[in-house]
Amino acid sequence: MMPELTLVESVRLALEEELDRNDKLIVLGEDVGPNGGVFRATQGLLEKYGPQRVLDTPLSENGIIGFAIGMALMGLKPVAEIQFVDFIYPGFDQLISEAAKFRYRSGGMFTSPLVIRSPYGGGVRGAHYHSQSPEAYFTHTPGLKVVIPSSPYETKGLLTSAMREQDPILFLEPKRLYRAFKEEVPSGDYTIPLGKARIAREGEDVTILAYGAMLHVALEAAELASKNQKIECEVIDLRTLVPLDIIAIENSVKKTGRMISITESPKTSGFSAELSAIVAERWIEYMEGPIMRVTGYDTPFPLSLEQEYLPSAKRTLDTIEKVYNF
Amino acid sequence: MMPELTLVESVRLALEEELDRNDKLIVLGEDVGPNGGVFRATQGLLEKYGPQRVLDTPLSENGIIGFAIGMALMGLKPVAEIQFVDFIYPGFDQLISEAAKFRYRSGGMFTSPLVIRSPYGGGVRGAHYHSQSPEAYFTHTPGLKVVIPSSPYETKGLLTSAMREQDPILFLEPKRLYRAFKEEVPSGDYTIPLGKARIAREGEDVTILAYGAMLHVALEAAELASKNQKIECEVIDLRTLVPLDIIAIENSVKKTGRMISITESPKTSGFSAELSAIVAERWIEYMEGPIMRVTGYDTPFPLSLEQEYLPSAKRTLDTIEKVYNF
Amino acid sequence: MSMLQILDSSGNNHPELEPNIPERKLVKMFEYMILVRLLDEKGMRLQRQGRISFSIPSTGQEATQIGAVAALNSEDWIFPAYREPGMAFYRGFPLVDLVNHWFINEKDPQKGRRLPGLFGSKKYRYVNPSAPIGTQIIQAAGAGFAYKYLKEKIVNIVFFGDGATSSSDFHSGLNFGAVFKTPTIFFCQNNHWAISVPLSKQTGAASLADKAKGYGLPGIQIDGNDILAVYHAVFEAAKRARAGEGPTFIEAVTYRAGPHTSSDDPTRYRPKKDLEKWLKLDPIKRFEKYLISKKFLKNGQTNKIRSSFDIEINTLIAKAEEYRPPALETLFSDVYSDLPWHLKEQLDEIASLQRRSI
Amino acid sequence: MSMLQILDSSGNNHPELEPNIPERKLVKMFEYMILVRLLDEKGMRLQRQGRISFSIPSTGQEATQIGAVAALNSEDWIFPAYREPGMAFYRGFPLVDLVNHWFINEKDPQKGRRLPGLFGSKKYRYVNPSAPIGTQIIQAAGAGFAYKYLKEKIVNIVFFGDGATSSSDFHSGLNFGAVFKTPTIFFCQNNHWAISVPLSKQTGAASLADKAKGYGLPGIQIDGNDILAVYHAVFEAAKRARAGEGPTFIEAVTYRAGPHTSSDDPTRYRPKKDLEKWLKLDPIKRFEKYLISKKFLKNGQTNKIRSSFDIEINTLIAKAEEYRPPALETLFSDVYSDLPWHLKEQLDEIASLQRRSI
Ligand SMILES: Cc1ncc(C[n+]2csc(CCOP(=O)(O)OP(=O)(O)O)c2C)c(N)n1
Ligand SMILES: Cc1ncc(C[n+]2csc(CCOP(=O)(O)OP(=O)(O)O)c2C)c(N)n1
Ligand SMILES: [Mg+2]
Ligand SMILES: [Mg+2]
Repeated sequence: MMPELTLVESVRLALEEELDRNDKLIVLGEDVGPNGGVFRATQGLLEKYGPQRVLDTPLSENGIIGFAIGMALMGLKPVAEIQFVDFIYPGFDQLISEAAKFRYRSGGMFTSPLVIRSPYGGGVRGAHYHSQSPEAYFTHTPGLKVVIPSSPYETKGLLTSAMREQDPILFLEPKRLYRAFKEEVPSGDYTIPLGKARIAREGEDVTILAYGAMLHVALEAAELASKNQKIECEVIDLRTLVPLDIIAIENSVKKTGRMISITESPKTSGFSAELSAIVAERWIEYMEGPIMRVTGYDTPFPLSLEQEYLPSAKRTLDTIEKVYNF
Repeated sequence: MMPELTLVESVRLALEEELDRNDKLIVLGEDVGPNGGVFRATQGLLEKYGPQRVLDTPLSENGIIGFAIGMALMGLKPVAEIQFVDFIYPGFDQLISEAAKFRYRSGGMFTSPLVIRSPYGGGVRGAHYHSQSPEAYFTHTPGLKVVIPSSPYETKGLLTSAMREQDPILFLEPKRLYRAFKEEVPSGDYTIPLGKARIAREGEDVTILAYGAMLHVALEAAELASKNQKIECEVIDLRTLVPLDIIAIENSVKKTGRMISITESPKTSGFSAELSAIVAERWIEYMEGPIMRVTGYDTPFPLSLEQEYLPSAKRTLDTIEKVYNF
Repeated sequence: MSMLQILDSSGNNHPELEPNIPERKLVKMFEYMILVRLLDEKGMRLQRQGRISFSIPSTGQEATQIGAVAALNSEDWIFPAYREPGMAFYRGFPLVDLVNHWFINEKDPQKGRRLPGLFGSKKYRYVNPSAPIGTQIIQAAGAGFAYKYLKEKIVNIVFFGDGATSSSDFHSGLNFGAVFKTPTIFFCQNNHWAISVPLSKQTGAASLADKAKGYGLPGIQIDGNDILAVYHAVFEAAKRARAGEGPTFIEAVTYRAGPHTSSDDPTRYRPKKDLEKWLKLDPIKRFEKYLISKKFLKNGQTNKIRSSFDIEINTLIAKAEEYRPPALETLFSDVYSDLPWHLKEQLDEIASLQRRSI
Repeated sequence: MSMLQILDSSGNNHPELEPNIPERKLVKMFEYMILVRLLDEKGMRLQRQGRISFSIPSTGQEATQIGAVAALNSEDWIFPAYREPGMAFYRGFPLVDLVNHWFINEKDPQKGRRLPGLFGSKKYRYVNPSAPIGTQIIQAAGAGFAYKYLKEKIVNIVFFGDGATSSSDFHSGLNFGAVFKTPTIFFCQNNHWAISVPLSKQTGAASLADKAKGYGLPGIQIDGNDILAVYHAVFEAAKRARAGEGPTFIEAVTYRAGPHTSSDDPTRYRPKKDLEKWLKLDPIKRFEKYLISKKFLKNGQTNKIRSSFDIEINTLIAKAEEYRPPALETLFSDVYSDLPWHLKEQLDEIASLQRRSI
């Protein structure tokens, strides 16, 4: 029997197994040591692998990312935790000016294939600075790959792949799913390739593109649409935002002729905009309704009204109907 | 007779006149003092207004922006220069976590209405770090307004408005237009309101949305399309990306039924994606062809092949034809 | 670096350094230390009971906040981190505003947008704090420039932890402050921990005060559990700043007696005896002994102060729980000075959605 | 802080501190100083003629780069800013690669993607430099951690200017280096200017070396125009690092004799007599006097060295100008280790567009 794990336990297991397999792999970040990470994603790793492989760092995100780049330049495999992705911005320059561009600018001579993992997203009453979904910034940064898992099983497979990539990876973990449910997660070596989406629910009528925590909102809305209105949605879990699985999107929207996407981030210039733009550019002639976005609003992340702010199944359902009944 | 000024001279004049009118206004940045800015946008200001109003700062963009926020909190009007927008990233956290959110997070009690002006964009053989167009990052950041002028006249009017706003403004100056041409620029007080686009060329067939340096590529392509194929493009100079002039876009795309946009930045998650998404969401039923983007490619900014990388009139023309002949 | 201390841990004072503070003010300072401790207990209890979502205690660090605010003028600005709520209370910030803020309800002056504990007040010149660590340090330098530019005789003080000394904005804050000679007091609360990271992993420096010289600033280390030392150091630094001599860096050595926040479990990383050692240095007890020895305080008076605050706060809590959440409009207001069309549209969307049932 | 000097400005040495360097090596050091100066002149001239787009001279700062590289082992890694090209040349970096890089042609090992002057080399352990100031400082600390972790007896040295000491990555670099005791030498080229901003506006510190203590590191100030002092300081710092004693911070006091880059006009901001004072301290002349006094160099030999380099470089330039730009594919390669579909598609688009005429 396979063990049932939460998403955060699955992160932990992926790290532990890869620490075991790859002695160049170093885990670093704030509070990842004796505290085991503020979400416990690194619990027990210090005890098992020692202070040369599991590093508590000073409080400096540019430090963490820059230090990891230096390690990666020299052949180590740093896996850095940014405690909340809301705190990545002091390290933004190192990530986008340095990690993302090292290979290109040096003509392929130097590379910095680090992994940055970080909890993202709302739904945990974290307010402005413990809730953001800034993936769009990073998808707009050539040289980075961006991965967002949606379940415990997916997490281990994708994170293991990420830790074996030759390119810098931003791995965003939906913190509101950290302990939301358990799933069977095999121990031992399995991977899910980057760049391949997954059909999470089949359907003929409307395509819903989602990832991370929003996948579950999509699935819930799809159930409601099916039950209430007999609208059958096809829900695609994108998994990797860069590179995107364009084939999966093409197949689905050509079939359904209708598309919506869901993201938690503010609407303007969010990743949903890219998804809409791709479809409007390539397959507009297949579209039988507007291409719509269900997103967070164009405000800083709120607290009291968080539930109103976040895309909900209800809001998604409303959008499905608009697109379907157009 | 009105003086003819270059775009950078127009920046300088706008700063000078507003320094004169508003004694709370402070200019700060690297090399803005005796050197007059590396592009000479602040030339002569130190001599005229003295070292309490024109500050050369230490080499620290988080310092410049954070220091300016502190000034703004206390009622001054800082106008900070970031020497190249490629160097804004060390100050990204101050700009997006602090300046953009101060009003919201404090329930309206504290505000930091600073102006950041910075040269952006390619075409000057500046390579990776002196050529970027990162406007999309900032348009995805609620709380900021983003303004990009396209000519000397526009520059003075928009920058003067920006310096009187109650909100933090990112004012991006197309450096390749700094000295590209001269235009009549009135001295004295005139403003162009933020949030209002401008029809730079009227046409019935295809709408082209552009801003900054790309406006001129759009106009050039529009001329070619008219001359060669009798396709009449309507070219809209957006001027302000946030808030966007949605009415201007609506009127034009409903008329033409076809839309393309041009941005210099990488394609994925660029501001063009937002423009496409808006149209695909609202007015897809008017569209008679795909909604297309002419953009920089998804690579770091190159050097040797810069001209191939940047959107050109030729590439735009090709896209106009695709959209028109669909 | 030798540490400035006026009251030693048994509460005896060194009369030659004793600041000249009137009795009434000393007692007020003591009362507000009690209030801070009491609010910490209340906040943590409410959080444990699930009635508020979050709490940030500053237990063990009462002397720094109250000593500092007492040494400043009321026009001076405070840039807090998040363990200095007592500075606002001391200046008159209404407890009703605090409690409504805790419950992020419709009466919360910050409109229910911040984690409980992260409040500011323009009226009391207590800047709205951030959550990203260190950002206020450079902002304080910029604000300091403004007072100087406007020729006001105002100074400001900015607080931050030992962990924050690793931040970029610490570096730029001290650097800009020194270069522009701003009237700014950089006050580091060295409570020995940044969540679970001990000071020894935060820096290789022998003392944090050693950092000052690298910016050309005077740096002093003081006993942060000794309210008179805090008062003295801040008073002197403010005098320097007001005289145009620029910033001072103060490292106050203290200890975080409680958890980092209500989300933290310090037993995972903190040696128990470490804490015991520090608890003996309780800044409230030490000051109490001093006041009693001076006959400014009677035995038993501490409890009375406490219970009168207690009653007031309980009443406020009962009311705060009754209020509704902030109105839907507050989701969209204050993003900008105006409400641009896209936010209006988003407000309309959500409002119409709320009217509909699935 | 007193400044370490071995050769004074008139070239006499203080024998008690003179490092023990063999004659052949001393002459090699001198030759590479000459090469650096010559390349600066060539680069600036080519730029003025519009044949290359950009040039970054390091004239006046030859002693730091060459003294430092000579004091290191060839396995040690160098993290340059951009005024240390001589370190790569000294290790054997082929001039043909440099010249092709200047002309960003198809033979440029960096594929024509960088501003002339910003080259790196994996083979010669000279890291590809950035343009954003300071980023390499923290990276060097991380790389240092790697050598230590891998138990290699390697150290590294990272260069940066006085302006860069204000950057965030300086702060985190020294902090992480000290906390993790990495075998890293932090080498500051204090050339007194950050473009037009003088040192006095960059920092309030009396000396940049004063910054070290705030991180718990040893900091020394040396005469950066004295190649023997540079050699000595780097040699000792490397010894410390190799022995596991962690980083050293070196402030080398020098002067930027030329413009910041070919885009800069220093007459706008620089007092003329300042420069005259510094030109007298020319590191090449000083070292030449020393070598002549030691009889390691003959009068007139300097010109011979120079002209033999000159001929070599001129030949390379003539060839480099003939090559074509890099192939279109290089626009898209090396963004990732593979070529994802969207980049393939973009390459196809551009290729087909090139085939079409308007
Ligand atoms: C930029 C940033 N990184 C990480 C965090 C998460 N975090 C919150 S408080 C804290 C520790 C702060 O330590 P210190 O500065 O010593 O203050 P203290 O909490 O001890 O008062 C951390 C790491 C944050 N808020 N901001
Ligand atoms: C982050 C960043 N900000 C601004 C610049 C523009 N810039 C390039 S070099 C330079 C001055 C650097 O001075 P210093 O560190 O003293 O080095 P030097 O040029 O004197 O060798 C500046 C401001 C930059 N490259 N990066
Ligand atoms: Mg602390
Ligand atoms: Mg310099």
